[in-house]
Amino acid sequence: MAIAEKLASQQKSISVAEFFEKNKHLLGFDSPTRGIITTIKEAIDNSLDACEEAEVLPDIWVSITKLTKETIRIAVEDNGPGIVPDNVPYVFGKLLYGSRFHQIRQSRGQQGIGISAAVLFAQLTTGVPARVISRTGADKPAYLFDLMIRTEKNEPEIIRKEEYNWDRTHGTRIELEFTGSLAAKRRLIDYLKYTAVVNPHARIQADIDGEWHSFERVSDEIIVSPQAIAPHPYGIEFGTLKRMAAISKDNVHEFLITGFSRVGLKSADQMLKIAGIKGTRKAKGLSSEHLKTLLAAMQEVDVPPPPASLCLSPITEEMIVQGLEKEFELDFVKARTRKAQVFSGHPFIVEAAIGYGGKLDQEGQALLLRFANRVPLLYQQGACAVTNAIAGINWRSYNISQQSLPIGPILLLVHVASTNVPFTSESKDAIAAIPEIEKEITLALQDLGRELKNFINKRDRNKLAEDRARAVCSIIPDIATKVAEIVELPPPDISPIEGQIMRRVVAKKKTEDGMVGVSVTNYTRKPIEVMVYSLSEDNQEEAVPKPDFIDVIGSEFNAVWRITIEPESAWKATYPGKGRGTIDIRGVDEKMKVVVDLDGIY
Amino acid sequence: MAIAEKLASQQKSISVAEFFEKNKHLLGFDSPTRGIITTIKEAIDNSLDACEEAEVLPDIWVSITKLTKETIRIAVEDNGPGIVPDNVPYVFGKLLYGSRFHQIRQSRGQQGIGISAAVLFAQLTTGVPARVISRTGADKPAYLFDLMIRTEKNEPEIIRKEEYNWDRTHGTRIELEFTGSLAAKRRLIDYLKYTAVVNPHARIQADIDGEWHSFERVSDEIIVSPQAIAPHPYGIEFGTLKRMAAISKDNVHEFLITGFSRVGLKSADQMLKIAGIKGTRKAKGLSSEHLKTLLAAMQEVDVPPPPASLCLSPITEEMIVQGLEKEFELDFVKARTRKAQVFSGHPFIVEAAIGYGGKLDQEGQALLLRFANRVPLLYQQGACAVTNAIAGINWRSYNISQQSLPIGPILLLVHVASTNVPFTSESKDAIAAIPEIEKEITLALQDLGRELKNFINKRDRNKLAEDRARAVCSIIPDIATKVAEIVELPPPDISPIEGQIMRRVVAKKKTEDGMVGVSVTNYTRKPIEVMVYSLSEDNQEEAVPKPDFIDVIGSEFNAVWRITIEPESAWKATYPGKGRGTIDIRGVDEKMKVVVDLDGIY
Amino acid sequence: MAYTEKDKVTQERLVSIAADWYGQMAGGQVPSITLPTRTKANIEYDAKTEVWKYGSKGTTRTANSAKSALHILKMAYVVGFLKQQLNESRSSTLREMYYISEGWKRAKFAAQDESNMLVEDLEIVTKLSREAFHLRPEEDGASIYGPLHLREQTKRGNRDIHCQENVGEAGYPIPSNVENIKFLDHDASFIIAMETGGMYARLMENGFDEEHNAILLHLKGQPARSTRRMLKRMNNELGIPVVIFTDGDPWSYRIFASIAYGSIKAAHMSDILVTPAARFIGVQPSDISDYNLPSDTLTEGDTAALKAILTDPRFDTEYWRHQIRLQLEIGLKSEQQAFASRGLDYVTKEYLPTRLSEMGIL
Amino acid sequence: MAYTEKDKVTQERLVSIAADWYGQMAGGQVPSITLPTRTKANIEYDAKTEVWKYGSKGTTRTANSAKSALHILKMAYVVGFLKQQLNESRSSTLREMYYISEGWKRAKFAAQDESNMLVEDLEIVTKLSREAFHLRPEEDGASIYGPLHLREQTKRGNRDIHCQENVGEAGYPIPSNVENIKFLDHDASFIIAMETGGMYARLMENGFDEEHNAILLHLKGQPARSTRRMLKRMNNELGIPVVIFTDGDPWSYRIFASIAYGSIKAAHMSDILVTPAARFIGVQPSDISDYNLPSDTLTEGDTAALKAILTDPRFDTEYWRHQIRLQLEIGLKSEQQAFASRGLDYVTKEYLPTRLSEMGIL
Repeated sequence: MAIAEKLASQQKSISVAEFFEKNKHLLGFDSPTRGIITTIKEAIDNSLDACEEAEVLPDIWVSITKLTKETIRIAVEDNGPGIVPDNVPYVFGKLLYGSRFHQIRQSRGQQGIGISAAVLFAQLTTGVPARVISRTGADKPAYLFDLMIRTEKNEPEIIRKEEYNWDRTHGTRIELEFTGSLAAKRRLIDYLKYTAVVNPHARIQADIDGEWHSFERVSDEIIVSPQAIAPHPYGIEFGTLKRMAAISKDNVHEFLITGFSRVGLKSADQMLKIAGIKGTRKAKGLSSEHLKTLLAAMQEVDVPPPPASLCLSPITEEMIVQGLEKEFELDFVKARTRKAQVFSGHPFIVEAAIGYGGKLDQEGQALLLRFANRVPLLYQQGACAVTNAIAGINWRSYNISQQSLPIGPILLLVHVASTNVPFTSESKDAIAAIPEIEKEITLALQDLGRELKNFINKRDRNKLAEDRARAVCSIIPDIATKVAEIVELPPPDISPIEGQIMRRVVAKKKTEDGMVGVSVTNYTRKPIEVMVYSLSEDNQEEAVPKPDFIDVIGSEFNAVWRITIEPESAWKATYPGKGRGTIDIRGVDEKMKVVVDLDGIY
Repeated sequence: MAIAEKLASQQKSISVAEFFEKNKHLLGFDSPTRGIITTIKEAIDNSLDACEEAEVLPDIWVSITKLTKETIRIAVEDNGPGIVPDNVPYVFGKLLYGSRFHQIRQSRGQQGIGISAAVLFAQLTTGVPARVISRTGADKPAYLFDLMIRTEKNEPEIIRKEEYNWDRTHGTRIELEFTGSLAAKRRLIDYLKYTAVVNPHARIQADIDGEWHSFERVSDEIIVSPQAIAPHPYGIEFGTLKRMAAISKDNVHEFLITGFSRVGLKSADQMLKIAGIKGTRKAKGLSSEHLKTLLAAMQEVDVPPPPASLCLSPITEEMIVQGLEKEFELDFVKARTRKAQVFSGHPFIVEAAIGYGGKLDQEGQALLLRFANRVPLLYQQGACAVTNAIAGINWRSYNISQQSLPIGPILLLVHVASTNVPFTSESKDAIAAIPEIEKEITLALQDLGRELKNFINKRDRNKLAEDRARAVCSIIPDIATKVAEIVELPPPDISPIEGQIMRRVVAKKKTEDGMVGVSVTNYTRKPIEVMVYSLSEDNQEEAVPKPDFIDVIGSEFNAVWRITIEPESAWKATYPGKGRGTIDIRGVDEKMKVVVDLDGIY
Repeated sequence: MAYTEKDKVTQERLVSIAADWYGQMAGGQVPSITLPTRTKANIEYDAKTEVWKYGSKGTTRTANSAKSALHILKMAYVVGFLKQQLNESRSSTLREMYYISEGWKRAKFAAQDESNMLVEDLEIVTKLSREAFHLRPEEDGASIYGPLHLREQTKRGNRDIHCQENVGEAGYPIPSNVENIKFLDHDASFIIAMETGGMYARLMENGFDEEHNAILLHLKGQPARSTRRMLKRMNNELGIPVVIFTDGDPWSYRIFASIAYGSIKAAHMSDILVTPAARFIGVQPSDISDYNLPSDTLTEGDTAALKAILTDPRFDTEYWRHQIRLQLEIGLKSEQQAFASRGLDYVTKEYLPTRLSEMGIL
Repeated sequence: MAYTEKDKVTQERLVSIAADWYGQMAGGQVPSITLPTRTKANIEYDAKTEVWKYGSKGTTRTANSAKSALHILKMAYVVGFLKQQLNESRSSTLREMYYISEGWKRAKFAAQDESNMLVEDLEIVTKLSREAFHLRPEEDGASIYGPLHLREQTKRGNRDIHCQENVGEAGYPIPSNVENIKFLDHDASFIIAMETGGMYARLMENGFDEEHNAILLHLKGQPARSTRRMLKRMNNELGIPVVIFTDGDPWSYRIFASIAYGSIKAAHMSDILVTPAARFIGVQPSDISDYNLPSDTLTEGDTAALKAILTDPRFDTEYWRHQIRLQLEIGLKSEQQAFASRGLDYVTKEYLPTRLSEMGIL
């Protein structure tokens, strides 16, 4: 059949650049509006990653300029380590070129696609080459490149390369021109703000078509860059094992120990014993069948989880709280960093925070900030495991209304850090529904939910008690008046009652049958320490308990007691006399004190 | 800074096979369970595409065999044109290799990724090479290949290649071994069933671990394979234009006419005039600036939409209805094929169908069948534009309950055919929310919804009227009895009343004052043609209207009238006499007829 | 209850309904019955009798739906039952008839409401009252206190009663069949009918009946048929003016309307139940502000009821339009006992004398 | 209403409440009042008087919440108002007092319910009835028909009335203050108190009172205090047995309980309102099946009410446990007029005579 030959003649290889040019939505370049955000995101991710590796406090400068009605120029500049001139064309002009793809550790970018895709998108919409300036140190010259991508080959094309007189001693700058609009400015600013929240060690400044936004760093601590680790035996697939064995020069025993995380002498022995393979054989020589048996054996032996503390870099509770407080001025904010967990052999850490009140919107759904490896996720909130987990929590049990998401002045932050964040698509908008991850998110937020509930309850309770007391006190005088009218007597002094109800400190003097009683009742919720002063013509030397001090002024005695009274308790002193004179207390705020002389009433 | 050099040393190129191996969820290989469905889907897509191109009625045979508890072998065989031996390793052993990537026309597969990804997935999980057998004609030998993919290079590795004694004269067979389970068998059968629905010209037979499923072809019409078209000026981006110009040998005027769909002499002139470019200049020599101006000019000139009939192949309403009826035995089914439309320069056609009743589940949400270029979409229903559009329609206005999706024994089929179906991800599970497409889906379904409403209403109305009449007829005798008791008379004959209520044909004879009246009332909803027989001792020759025939039998006259009566109308004849005798009518179903002799009552 | 001549007429009228149906059915026709349409739109003012009656709009019920067929079947059973009851000179309550229908198989009533409606239909068709069918109302009659001397024919013989001298403080309770009362004598200047028992007791405690020669009548909410008939007879036969004193809200205006204009439900009985000369004394919406009465805000239901009154032909007078609009404007309502906020004697010493002289009665 | 000695005692008791509060406040204490807990769990059977009364559980209301403070304030205003009313020998209805409270600023009642509750509290604290405070009930008393001769002291002098010979068919209406009645003579074997007017009329039409020397009493639903007091007095002072005839549903059993056992709401008035000797004649749940009565299915509310009755100490007898459980089992209820389904005379000729002789009364 001639048809097969005809078909064969049409078949040819497709370059990965062509593929992504056609499928640009996969990388987050669906629309010009979105493309601008994706570009800035990719550039900032690269800058932050590079600074982290170089252990430099990041200083990032973003500029967006409208050139014509439809054309925009984006520039992102950092103080990172720079890129050696020979590598610049590949980093920016070739898709699938990078340093982190084969490493197992947390990093923002991983695939070596992002920034070159931005270059591809720029040349597709305006045809203007990307401009890159980079310098790797004060002792090296800076170089300027104008770059394009040869789509059909996925290879860089250097339009210009020259030394450049740059005032920076080290760093990288990229400039791109797009067709697009600034329609998503709000979202862009959010992106910068959220990035600042989870990167408290970074300073980000942005000039968005003349509008200046600055996000200062909160912390001067340099982040220790996560280190790459070997793969974990539980997360490995047959194909990978086969490839690793093929390039190994070790015997199988050594291969297991050096090639994998957390495999020690003992566990390697166990694995080999179960698989029935001699440890002295070369790994390279093992047949597919042997490797399959070995892989099965590796799953059976107990191996500790991967060393997350090495390869992961959580933001930490303190830094999250600082970052949120700076940007949102909250009434309440708490964060949780969970212990590292594993899914399919990949270590991950979930961090979460809840904020309440402050500048947050009083109504409507909670503000949800999602992050993966310190990168904000701005799109596809509905498809994200984070949203899923939040909607699955019964927020009503924390006295928070809920309509899928919680409702009210609430901010929810969730950060998933992993050597391999499972995104739902290459545009990295949403985290896939991995049960292990959702469970961690749920546990972290439930824990925080309980704390938020306590906070709200306590606040409400205090306010309520105060309101209630005030209401009662407004009624008591009316009762006194009416009751007095019925019994045809003058109205009683109700200030001690008010003191009691308003939870004040009430001092009373009352004389009955020749005995004067001086009492102080502490209706507050805290213990108090006060001085009781009694100025009277009665001799108070016989008072029980005895005053701490008595002073005689003319015909008057000035007695002083220094006393401590527990909450809801009373102190009382009595002495013989006629009750002439006055009392007072000190050591309590004037607003909290009620002094009544009941001898003066009748 | 040494750091830059250190970083540079780690940077290297990543092969696209490595990339997809790590990101296999992007291609629909999230889990072993899903991987099996994706593999079968990719293999069948390829088979159907190939048969279509070769204009062969597809005959596809699928086999799934459990080898061990965890290992499964999948084989898919077709009667397509086969693949020439030199190409086999690339088609199956290299990602991004294919014939349809650079063509603008409707096809199932496009990227040249699918089947090689399956091969990759197989070697990753079991390490067993893929086996391919292909033959391109009776006069050529069949070849057998065992193939693997060199992941780090994205190149095929031929493990075995040999001539093979095959009983097929042409076709291709692929065998793959996976780690996985048959947990998704139900979904797999659904996939095959749905594929059969939209490919009524295909026969698909499957042996799923001993279970035999056969989907016969409904139509013997060979589908005309869609043809590739040139890009449309409205859907082109600057980068593409630049690339096209760079390889062109024509002058700009010719370049526009031959390079683009629907650009004629006149529109090319207009474009050049607006752009201010001379038509005689070589396209190749145009600067970026010129090309930009030209691109803008191309958008301004009116160009008809792309020739959808050439490059798209809708299933057609008739075929959809046939396919659905075969698989679901519905009470109601209607389909719509909308006219071709365009989004971003890509032509597309929406087809939709609604089915009701039959074997569909009486309760719960509607069954939703989504298709893109004749391929069923099985996953991510919630994220799909089709689902979106359906949920956005107010089904209640068609008397159908709704809870986001409509509820009841309803089937909704939507097929989107396009030269470039906009999927939300490369796993091709869901169609992206393109307003133009959603609008077409909505319009098609609204149209069908109205028809469904009419169907349901009519059915309900008929049933209701019948029920109501029956209820009334059960009460009338009681009224007659009670009323007769009160007035102390014998109960009246109520059969004419019942006839009236039950919408029957009622014949009555009644004699008053020496005149006999014979009447026939047609209470049905259709006109009737009946013969009225009156057998009587009365002479009926003077009857008005005159009988069509009178026969004298002994002392009795047998008169016959042949009459037509409109619905809800009556016919009457009278003649002098005493009313002795009987009447009858013929030409009406016995169940529809009521004959009463009112002279017999008193 | 055995006035055989009257009962005979009643029986004949009832049986003639069944006879009509018999004729229809014997002629091959689906049985049907025509009744006046019982809506607000179909009541008309009859200048001669000064009452509101059903107009000419009719609704025909034909047994070609299950609902109508069942209705006619039930009506047939009721006619049969009443025919027999009259034959035997017995009487019964509507509730008893409802239970008797237990034995009527499909014609059994689903609810009390249904039998009530049906009896009203029969009243309309026969132009007779249910009392003529020997059907006793369940509702309680009102009480009377004042200078009225009457004779009630009871089953135990005649009773002569003076409604001040022979009765306790609770007054004379009106029996269910007012036709059995004969008026002997009276010394009354007017009748004041009140909605609440509290007001009735207040007027009695304050000696209002003695001071003004008034007959006090406690309506007990929406007045029973016997109460309305009693008012009609006192006004008609004795010529005593009638004033109605209710709360100031739409439901109370409807109490007044049912006395003075006739109710929509019983428009067919207007001739014997309605007292067109009865006048509304208060609480008027204008009183609420004039007397600064304690008031409640109108509920949504109140507002809707007031708006409905504005479209009610019975209230289509200058006076009512003004008062209802005023009330909608101020959005308030007051109860008659609200006058207590100005002192317990205010209503008898100030308000009522003022209103009565305004109305020309005092 | 001017028995000054009795009024003086009443006044003193009221003022002493205010005096207590005054003392509390003068001593620096938040004012409070203690009342018996008014729940089912706190009513106890008093063997001496054979009635159910509040037990020893008390609830103290202290003015340290706005709600309680306001409650005490309102109570103080009511005490003040009643003190003055007694001084002036006036009386008023609860509704009137509610309106008078308009002038009490914050002590103004939010709703009628509130003033009712408060008056009940005062009854409990003072151990006096509201009639002693000169507060007239709004509720209507029942009607009596039968061989009873009585004298009512009215504001217009004494009235001697025989409840068969001097009254119309609607009978003698019980006044709001039963203390003004003096019994002269009677010829009754028993009193039968009925829930519905239809049954009352049925017994009268069928001559049940004459045939059995019975006093008929129409309860008009949940009986008013005056009705209960009247029953108590007839039973107590004249020694006439009392039987209660209601519908066969939980709400009707509560009617019986309020007469025979006392209501939870008025347990403090049990001594004067409750007739412990009153007996329940029907409709008993067992009658429903025994007489095959037309019935309705119990609603959820009915079932809940029946279950509540099972936990009610007042119904904790062999008889009631059996009947209530039976009813829950069969899941049905019937009305008293349901006997009509067996003929209009069935209830007077068969059912009641049978039940009365079972009960040893006939």
